[in-house]
Amino acid sequence: MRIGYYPGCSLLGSSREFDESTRAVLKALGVELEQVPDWNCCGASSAHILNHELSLALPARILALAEQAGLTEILAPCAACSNRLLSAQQELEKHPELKAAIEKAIEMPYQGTVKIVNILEVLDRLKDRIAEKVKAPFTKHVASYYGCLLVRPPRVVNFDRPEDPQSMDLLLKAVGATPVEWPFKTECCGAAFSVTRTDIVAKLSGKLVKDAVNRGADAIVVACPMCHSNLDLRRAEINDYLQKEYAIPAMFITQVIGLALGLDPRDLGLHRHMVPVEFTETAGVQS
Amino acid sequence: MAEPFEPKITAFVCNWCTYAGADLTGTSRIKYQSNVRVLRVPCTGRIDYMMVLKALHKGADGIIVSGCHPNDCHYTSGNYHARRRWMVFKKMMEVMGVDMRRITFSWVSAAEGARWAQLVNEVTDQVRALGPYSEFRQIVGAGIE
Amino acid sequence: MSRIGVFTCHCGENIGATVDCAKVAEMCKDIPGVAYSVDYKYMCSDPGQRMMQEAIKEHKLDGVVVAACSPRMHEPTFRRAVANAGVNPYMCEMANLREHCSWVHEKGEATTHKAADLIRVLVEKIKHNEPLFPIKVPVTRTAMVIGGGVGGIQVALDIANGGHKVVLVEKSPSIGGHMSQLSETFPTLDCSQCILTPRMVEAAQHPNITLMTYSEVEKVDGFIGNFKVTVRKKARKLDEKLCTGCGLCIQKCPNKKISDEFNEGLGTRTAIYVPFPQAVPNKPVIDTLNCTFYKTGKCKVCEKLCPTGAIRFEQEDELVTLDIGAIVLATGFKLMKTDVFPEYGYGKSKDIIDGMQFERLASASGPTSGVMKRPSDGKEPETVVFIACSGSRDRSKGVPYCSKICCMYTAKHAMLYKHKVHSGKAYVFYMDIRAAGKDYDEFVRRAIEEDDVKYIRGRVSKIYEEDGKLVVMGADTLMGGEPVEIRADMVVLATAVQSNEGSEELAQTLHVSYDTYGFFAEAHPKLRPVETNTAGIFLAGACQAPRDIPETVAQASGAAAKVVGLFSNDELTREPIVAVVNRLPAPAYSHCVGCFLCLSACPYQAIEQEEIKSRSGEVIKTLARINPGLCQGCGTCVATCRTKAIDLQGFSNEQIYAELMTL
Amino acid sequence: MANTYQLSRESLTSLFGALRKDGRRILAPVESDGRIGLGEVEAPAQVAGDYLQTIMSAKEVAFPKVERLLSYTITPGQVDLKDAEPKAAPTVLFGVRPCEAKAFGALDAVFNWDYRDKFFNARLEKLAVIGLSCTKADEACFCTSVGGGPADTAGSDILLTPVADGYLAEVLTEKGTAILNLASDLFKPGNGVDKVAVAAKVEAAFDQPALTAKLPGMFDSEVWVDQSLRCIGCGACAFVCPTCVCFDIQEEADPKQGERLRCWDSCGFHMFTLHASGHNPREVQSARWRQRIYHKFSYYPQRYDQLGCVGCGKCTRACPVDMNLKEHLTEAAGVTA
Amino acid sequence: MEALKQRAIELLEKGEVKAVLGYAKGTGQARRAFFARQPGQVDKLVLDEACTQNLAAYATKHEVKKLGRVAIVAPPATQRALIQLMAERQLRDGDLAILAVDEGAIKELGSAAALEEHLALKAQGLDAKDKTLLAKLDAMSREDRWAYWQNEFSRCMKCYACRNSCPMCYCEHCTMDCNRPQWVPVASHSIGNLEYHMVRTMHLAGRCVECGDCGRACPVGIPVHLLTISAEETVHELFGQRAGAKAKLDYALSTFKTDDKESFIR
Repeated sequence: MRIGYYPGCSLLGSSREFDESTRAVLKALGVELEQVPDWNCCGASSAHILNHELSLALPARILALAEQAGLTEILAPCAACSNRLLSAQQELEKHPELKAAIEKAIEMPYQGTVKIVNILEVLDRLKDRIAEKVKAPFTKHVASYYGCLLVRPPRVVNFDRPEDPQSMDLLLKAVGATPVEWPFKTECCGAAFSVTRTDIVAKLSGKLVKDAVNRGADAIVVACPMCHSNLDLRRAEINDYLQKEYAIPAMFITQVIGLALGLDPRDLGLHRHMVPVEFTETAGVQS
Repeated sequence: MAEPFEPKITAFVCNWCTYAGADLTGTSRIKYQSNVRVLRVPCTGRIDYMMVLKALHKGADGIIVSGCHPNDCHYTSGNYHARRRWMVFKKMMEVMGVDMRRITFSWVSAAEGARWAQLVNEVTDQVRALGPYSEFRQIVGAGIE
Repeated sequence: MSRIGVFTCHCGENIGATVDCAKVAEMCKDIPGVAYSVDYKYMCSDPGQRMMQEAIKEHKLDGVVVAACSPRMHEPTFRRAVANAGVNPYMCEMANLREHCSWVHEKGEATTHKAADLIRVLVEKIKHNEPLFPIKVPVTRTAMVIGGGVGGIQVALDIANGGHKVVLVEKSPSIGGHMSQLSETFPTLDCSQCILTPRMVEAAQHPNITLMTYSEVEKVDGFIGNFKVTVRKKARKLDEKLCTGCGLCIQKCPNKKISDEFNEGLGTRTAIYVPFPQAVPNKPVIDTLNCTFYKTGKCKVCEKLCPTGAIRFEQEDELVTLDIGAIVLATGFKLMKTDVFPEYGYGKSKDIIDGMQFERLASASGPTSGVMKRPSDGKEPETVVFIACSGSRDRSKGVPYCSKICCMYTAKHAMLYKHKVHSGKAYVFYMDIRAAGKDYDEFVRRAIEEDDVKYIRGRVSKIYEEDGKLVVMGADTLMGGEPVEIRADMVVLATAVQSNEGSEELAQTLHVSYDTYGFFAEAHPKLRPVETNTAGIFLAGACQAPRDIPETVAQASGAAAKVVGLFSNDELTREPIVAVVNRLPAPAYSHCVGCFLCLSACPYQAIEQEEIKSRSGEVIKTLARINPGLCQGCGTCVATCRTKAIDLQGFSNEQIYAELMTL
Repeated sequence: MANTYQLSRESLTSLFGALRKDGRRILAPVESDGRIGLGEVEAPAQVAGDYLQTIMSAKEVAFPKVERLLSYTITPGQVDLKDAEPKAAPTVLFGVRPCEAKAFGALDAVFNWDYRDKFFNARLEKLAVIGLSCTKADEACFCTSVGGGPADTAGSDILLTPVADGYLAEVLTEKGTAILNLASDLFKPGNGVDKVAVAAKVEAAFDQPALTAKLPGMFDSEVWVDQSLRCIGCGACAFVCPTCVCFDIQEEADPKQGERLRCWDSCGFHMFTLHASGHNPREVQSARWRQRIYHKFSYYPQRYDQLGCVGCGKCTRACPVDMNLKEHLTEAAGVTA
Repeated sequence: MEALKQRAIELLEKGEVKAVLGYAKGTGQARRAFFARQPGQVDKLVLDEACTQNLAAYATKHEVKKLGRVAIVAPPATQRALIQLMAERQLRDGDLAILAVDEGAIKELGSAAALEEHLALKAQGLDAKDKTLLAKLDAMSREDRWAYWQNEFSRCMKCYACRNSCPMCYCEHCTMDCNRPQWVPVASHSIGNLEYHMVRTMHLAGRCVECGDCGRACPVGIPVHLLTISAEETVHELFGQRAGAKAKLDYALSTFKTDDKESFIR
């Protein structure tokens, strides 16, 4: 199996471990990734609020490049990236006149034929292979955290169900974990305020962390770099806000699967986390 | 100099919406061109496509088929059946090469008196601009020794 | 050769000022078949009509074209005038010179010519008109009302009081419907059962009403005035004549832990039971799915104890066929379940309940005797959140329509709660408050202003349980979308009103239309709201769309008036503008080939199957037949028929063809 | 009066030129999308090359599928009736097969039986037939079984038979002589070629006189039922047939005007004999199929002293369900009464 | 083939059918419909590429019905026609023994349900030649298309071979035979031919099983099957319904959806 790959900016910066673990796990599962050549920013956090044409042109260029490279399908592990790519693709399909304008702007033809998939979709296809290859079952209680962008808006992403999604839970079960019943699967972590309003992040993400721990989770598993940085990078602020010391790690789904497949934690970038990924008796427990 | 061309327009309308709408045009004293001849039937569901073909056969340059808006049919669903029939009929006529600019399908309700006048005027002007439907008229009487 | 008279009306200046009527009358004389043509100032005036009648007699006219105003205006007038002159009224047609000509065109040659054209078309049509006669259909003066809720009871009482027999069919063991489950009713807060029970009793005792409870309609044949309805009387396992309703069997039934439907699962009942103490009839039924005897073959405690020996374990369902003249559907609604909302935890929490469950909690006859106790642990809830529009006006998960009654009952619930728990806090999340109705908005204002119910305009995005509380997360859109979080003890979802269980199947049995949501379709949304498009079948209440009690009752009386009107004649007279399948001598019998492609084209289910049999009874041919009692004359079947076997009287193929040939 | 000449292939061009100069249109088999039909030509090059037969027969030249008989207009108090005048242009039918040329005799028998049909005769009078002998035949052909042959002269005014580098031309009638006189220099003296040797070989399949003789006794034979079970009752056979003459009279009118048309009809249609009462004397397809055979092979000889079939096989080729006339006649001829 | 013959002999010998309707050798390379009425005639049956006629057209014929129960050799298009005839109540379930032929294999289908199930597994595709012609027509300007059909129809003589060969044209009294009023002129002049083909097309829209027999039947080679096929395809595209799929009537032109999508009604 060979698939196009669009890492996006976060996976080269703050979430290098997502990129590393994705590559490592997919390699272990026999999937070859072919990076989209000369890719650019998808415009995720700001373009669509500031300049409509730009917010279409940026993803269109990526998709056009993928078309030129002969790719029929690309994996965008970052939930924000895949969301943007999908939104732009659908809008251009609906409005041919926009498509013509955008083609002019990006100076290349754009057909809109490339299928965009997120990491859960890819892993889901490989579920049987994953289950076969599990060496060290991840026998922990986990809270699967999907965040806002993976499953919403449903008309755009058309993936899993918008309330109480299941795909990640099922994957985690496949590697031996026990997902906890958790009402916050798609609650907002405060993503966009990660830098500007850490107080809001502390409040929103704090709620997530606290409830995950209360429900007996040993780890929060994510599939979005923004979610991860809020839950991990901003843990100090969260703990300050909650006046607790929550040590529950936030892990990427690819890292969890990587561990279950017996990959080297370093190859999965586990050492890069702010909240150490340790599962001692007290790891998840507040102190 | 020849007489200026005045198109012959035949309209098939349902009794409850478009015919009543055209009545309202009258009571509102809204003027429109007099080329149209209206044929009243109970419902668009009654409008057999044969009627449209016969109107063309008899030299109509333009045809209007009109009835109640969807969901407003006096008979609940006659217009829905008519709509399907027209959808297929239109495609068939296109395949045959008939000039479909000459056949106008429309919904005009009993409250849309002004709309009826506008429709008739638009169709009349459009067909006048297209000229007589000579392509069709030519085949009438052809093929006889 | 036809002898047609053409009568051109000036309508004063209305036609005369624009159309040269004298010239038109002159032109019409030249049309072959026209025996007489004249113009007159006011054709519809008495002298006008008299002149016409005299001309008919004098010139022996057999057809009349009145060139005047719209047939939608005066066709009945002139048809009557023609009939009085001894000519069949359907031999009269009207050319619309006023609305379609003089009022919409400028004065001139072209307009006068158009007027003559309009007449010419109808002269040719009339040559193909045939005398038509009103259709008479006999009427059986017994009505059937399906559904014994407040709507059905009202219909039955109104018809019965009008002097006609009524059969009231109810599928559950007692009449009363949802209204009997309600605690109090908005906007007066009077006790629901107190106002309903007398009506139930009245219905049961009315000499003109036959109650058939625990019964369901199985099959409907026939047509308006002449239905044959087969009803399945489900076995109560009890001889109703012997049972006195003493209730001993119920007291002694050992199987007491069965979830109680009447209490919406909040209480329990026995295997032999009456749904509620005021049930009418007050005769129990045995729930064979839960009865120990039917499960194990042992027990029969009730049989042993019954003082009158009324228990009949061997009793079977019974099929009864009745002759019925009109049917009224009053089958009511159901509420959407709480388990369809993932964001509210699929209703897994016992303390997230629906509106009907709240009614039972608040009802003095309910499982808590009207004391506010939450279902999970029986504690008095200190904070209750009510969520309106749960599933209503929700395109993605629920139904797109407004359920209409929730705004009002939510206000009522919040009020009732506050009356019972004075220190409690009540919050209502709403989208809009739709309180249109007499004293309705005042009622909602009272809840807000006097009973201090907190109304928050916004949706609830999530409910989760935490530390024995239900955390309700929502937004207050009037505060700029500020997130709101309420820690509640109980949440009441005003779930959407939906069409009742089995309504689509029932609609198919009765051949009435229904909408996408399973509500029965009225014949016309504005002008015929209590009729279906199947003649002789009427609608009342929430089976047509969400309705509250007063609307249901009003509609019920409306439907009853329709039935009583129908029953006021021995025969039903109908316009002969109906479709007819042609009949021919043997061996063809008809041009109909029996493909029945017309069947689904008929909006009125008027097309039936007719078998032509030989003398020995062998079926030679199967044809379509159009029931003139049901046909409304739209002509959709006519256009569908490939062999032109079906034709529409009054708008026949020959008539329309003749008109077209004149154009 | 047959005079035999030699006509070179090249001289046809000149002959066509002379005919056209004389004001005659030339109709000949032409090809369009693989279909051979009669069409107007100016030069021999336009004539289809290697054809067996046209799909339709030549009868439409004298008996078109739709022709106007009369028309009228209605004005107040008056009907103006106008007889139609047949459009009969001087025409040369070039290259038709001997079977079809012969068929004009069968048409003539009907149209001039008890009434001289103005329309048919007007067209026939202006028509000259230059036939072309067959050098090949197919399974449908059976001219030799019905008294004809691949080089039969009946019905042709001139019959051409292809020989080495041109044609053997037999000038058979006055009309033929008139054509010869238009370009007499093209017609070289004949050299006595045996045309039978070059003509197609068509074996006689059945004994037609014997069949004709026994038909009156076979009316109720099962053979008609068996044969016609697969007949779908269309009119293809009758309409392509060079001798079928049945027609229907149709009136097309509106309140102002009308016209009366003569249209081809077919005895194969169930409506053909349907009475207004609903009774149909030929209710089943077998009766209609039998009628077709009897008309051509029994009633025609009785009435006109000739057959109503020339064995061209067009009906067999046109039939959508492969009703092979030769085969069915052979079968009928073999039935022991 | 041998299996077919064997089964045919069995059916006839056991008296389960009065005839086996299949194909036999005809004139030259042609194949024709053949009714094997005795076991001894079964040997005449053939089955090959040249067997194209849709034998379902015979299923509604009086003469054939009178024979008694018949077994019918049915390639896919014939199967579709048979099921559509059942939907239109011209055949009853079980009236015929259906010997379904698919790529040479024979399968006897006893009931409408079995036929439905069998057909559901088959993809229905158009002939490559027809596809090309349809595309050609589609690409023409409207005027050219008009001219194309007018030229083709000028050959038409209303022999009704297209109608009579069609399994769905079973009406005893066809619209063409209606004379009160005479909607379509009897005469085979230009307008008469045009209206005939328009009406035939409309009558088969939603009912055409796309066997192409009408086109094959035309003695003058007018591709009339393209008309009904394109109408049927239109119906399928617009409403998702297909003729010859279900034994229960689902006629696109006598049903509707309230949200049927069109863009031309003003």
